[in-house]
Amino acid sequence: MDLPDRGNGRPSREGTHFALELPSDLRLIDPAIGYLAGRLRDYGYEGSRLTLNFRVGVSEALANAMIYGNARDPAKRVRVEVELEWERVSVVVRDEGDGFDPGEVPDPTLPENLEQPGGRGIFLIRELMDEVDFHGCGNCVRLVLYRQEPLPRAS
Amino acid sequence: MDLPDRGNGRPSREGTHFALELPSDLRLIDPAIGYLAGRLRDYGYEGSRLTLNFRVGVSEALANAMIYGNARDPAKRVRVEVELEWERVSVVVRDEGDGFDPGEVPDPTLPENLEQPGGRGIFLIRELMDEVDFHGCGNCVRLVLYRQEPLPRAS
Amino acid sequence: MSFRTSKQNGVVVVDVDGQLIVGNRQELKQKVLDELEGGERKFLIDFTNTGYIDSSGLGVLVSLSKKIREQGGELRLANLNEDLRTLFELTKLDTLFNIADSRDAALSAF
Amino acid sequence: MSFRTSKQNGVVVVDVDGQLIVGNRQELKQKVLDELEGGERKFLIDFTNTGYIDSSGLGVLVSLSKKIREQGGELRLANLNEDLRTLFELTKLDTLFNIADSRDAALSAF
Ligand SMILES: Nc1ncnc2c1ncn2[C@@H]1O[C@H](COP(=O)(O)OP(=O)(O)O)[C@@H](O)[C@H]1O
Ligand SMILES: Nc1ncnc2c1ncn2[C@@H]1O[C@H](COP(=O)(O)OP(=O)(O)O)[C@@H](O)[C@H]1O
Repeated sequence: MDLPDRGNGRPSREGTHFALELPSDLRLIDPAIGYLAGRLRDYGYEGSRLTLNFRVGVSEALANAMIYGNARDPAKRVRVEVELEWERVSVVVRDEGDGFDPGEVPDPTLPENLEQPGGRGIFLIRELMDEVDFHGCGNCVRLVLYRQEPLPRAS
Repeated sequence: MDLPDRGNGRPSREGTHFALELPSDLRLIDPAIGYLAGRLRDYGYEGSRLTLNFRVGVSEALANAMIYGNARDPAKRVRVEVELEWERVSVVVRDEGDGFDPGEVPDPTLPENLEQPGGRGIFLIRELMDEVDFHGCGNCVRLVLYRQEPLPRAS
Repeated sequence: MSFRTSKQNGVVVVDVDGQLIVGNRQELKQKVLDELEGGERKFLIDFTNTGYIDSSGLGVLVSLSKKIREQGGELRLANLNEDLRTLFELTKLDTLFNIADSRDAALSAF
Repeated sequence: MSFRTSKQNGVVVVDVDGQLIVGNRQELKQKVLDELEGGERKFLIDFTNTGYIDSSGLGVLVSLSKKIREQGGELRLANLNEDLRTLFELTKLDTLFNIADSRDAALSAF
């Protein structure tokens, strides 16, 4: 890889931030997640926190932004802002829609919902991410994932 | 593909526009070009105009924007704006640098330059694209490629 | 990402290479529905080479499983890695699907 | 994009799968230089499975060819598709490289 040298070859503990802006085209989700996960991997993130929690959680947010926020209009854009720190990564996904209040989405794991084809996106985001904020910024969602699994939540 | 239906399955003659914004990370060039070329292909562009002229020409502009314009700083972004029309596609690549005047770059095909490892980027952009404008917008380059090869230029 | 279909002992086996997500799930759906329409009734989806699955991918599996059952057929899944198992457990879809540890185990149980 | 190396009749053969561009050219360079350091002198790069090459990719080929020649070795290229031939012609690099139509032709000419 043709990237600036990091000196000792190990990820620096210094944080970094970067942003992506994508047309609303679902085919971009795979390469975008591939890139983002690669950045986290370079930064020492690994295991299922990276391959499952991060990839699926952020994927769901991108898909919802493109499908619902931007009504699949490729001229409308999704903006992804990443703050990559040693202990945690925060990802803000912003669309051009009116925002929404996820409120009480039906629990997709209830027996009566189990055979529904949809309705698992927000649920998975909440299950897989350590912090989820749908409110702070209107038409956007802020996801936070810690490098290490936090102590079990009292639930 | 899960994209809006185009009715008759053939590309509409109506134009479209979209934009990407990418951190300055050379690993993003391959997926970005893959995506852009896919959009052109959906729109009926094909052959070496797509696979050679478009892919290599735009790739060079992205690489220069990341390397020279943004000094490979991933926090600095490259913005790509695409106007995709029936007869031609225009791509504007903008970086966060000070802009530059390509003026007279040395001809890399001269015998004395042939063994130089660098110096072929601007040359290839000019050879492969039908219109190239480094001036109109400061720290950006505007590339235009026609769907069909234009009549031979008087040169 | 791509899907490879083959036929083994009367079972249509689909290998999912790469992701099964919102951007490509229709492809898988169409492939399986075409085979169902063509008279096939036994289906196995093998996830050995699968990266990740999102909620839309899970949704396609749920609706395919239902459509196949309605035609008197059966859909089985095999070779879920640890991440995929966790995903099926989180969503309780492990209770809905017949999940085998290996392709052979799935095939011999049809 | 990836590079596969093998050895045939004393020639190091590198297959370039996907693009050879600014984002991955260092990988190819390092691979070939390691072999050169290890004593290999005959190199063939096969572009059968190559998508496109940019100016940085061309640059790496130029500098590898030079380094190999300096050690008394030789670099050949094979299986350029029409796009790649055009690219080499535009840059006049077709005059610098030994380009064969097939892998066998390249191998037997060493
Ligand atoms: N970015 C967004 N903008 C507007 N509405 C959204 C957004 N994301 C989710 N929603 C709403 O929340 C609902 C639940 O989403 P989700 O749990 O992902 O399930 P599904 O996408 O399968 O319906 C969606 O149907 C949609 O109405
Ligand atoms: N976006 C840009 N911003 C600033 N300078 C640039 C930009 N693009 C090209 N240049 C300048 O033009 C020169 C020639 O570029 P190019 O022909 O691509 O060859 P190379 O990249 O191999 O030097 C570069 O060395 C650089 O100084």
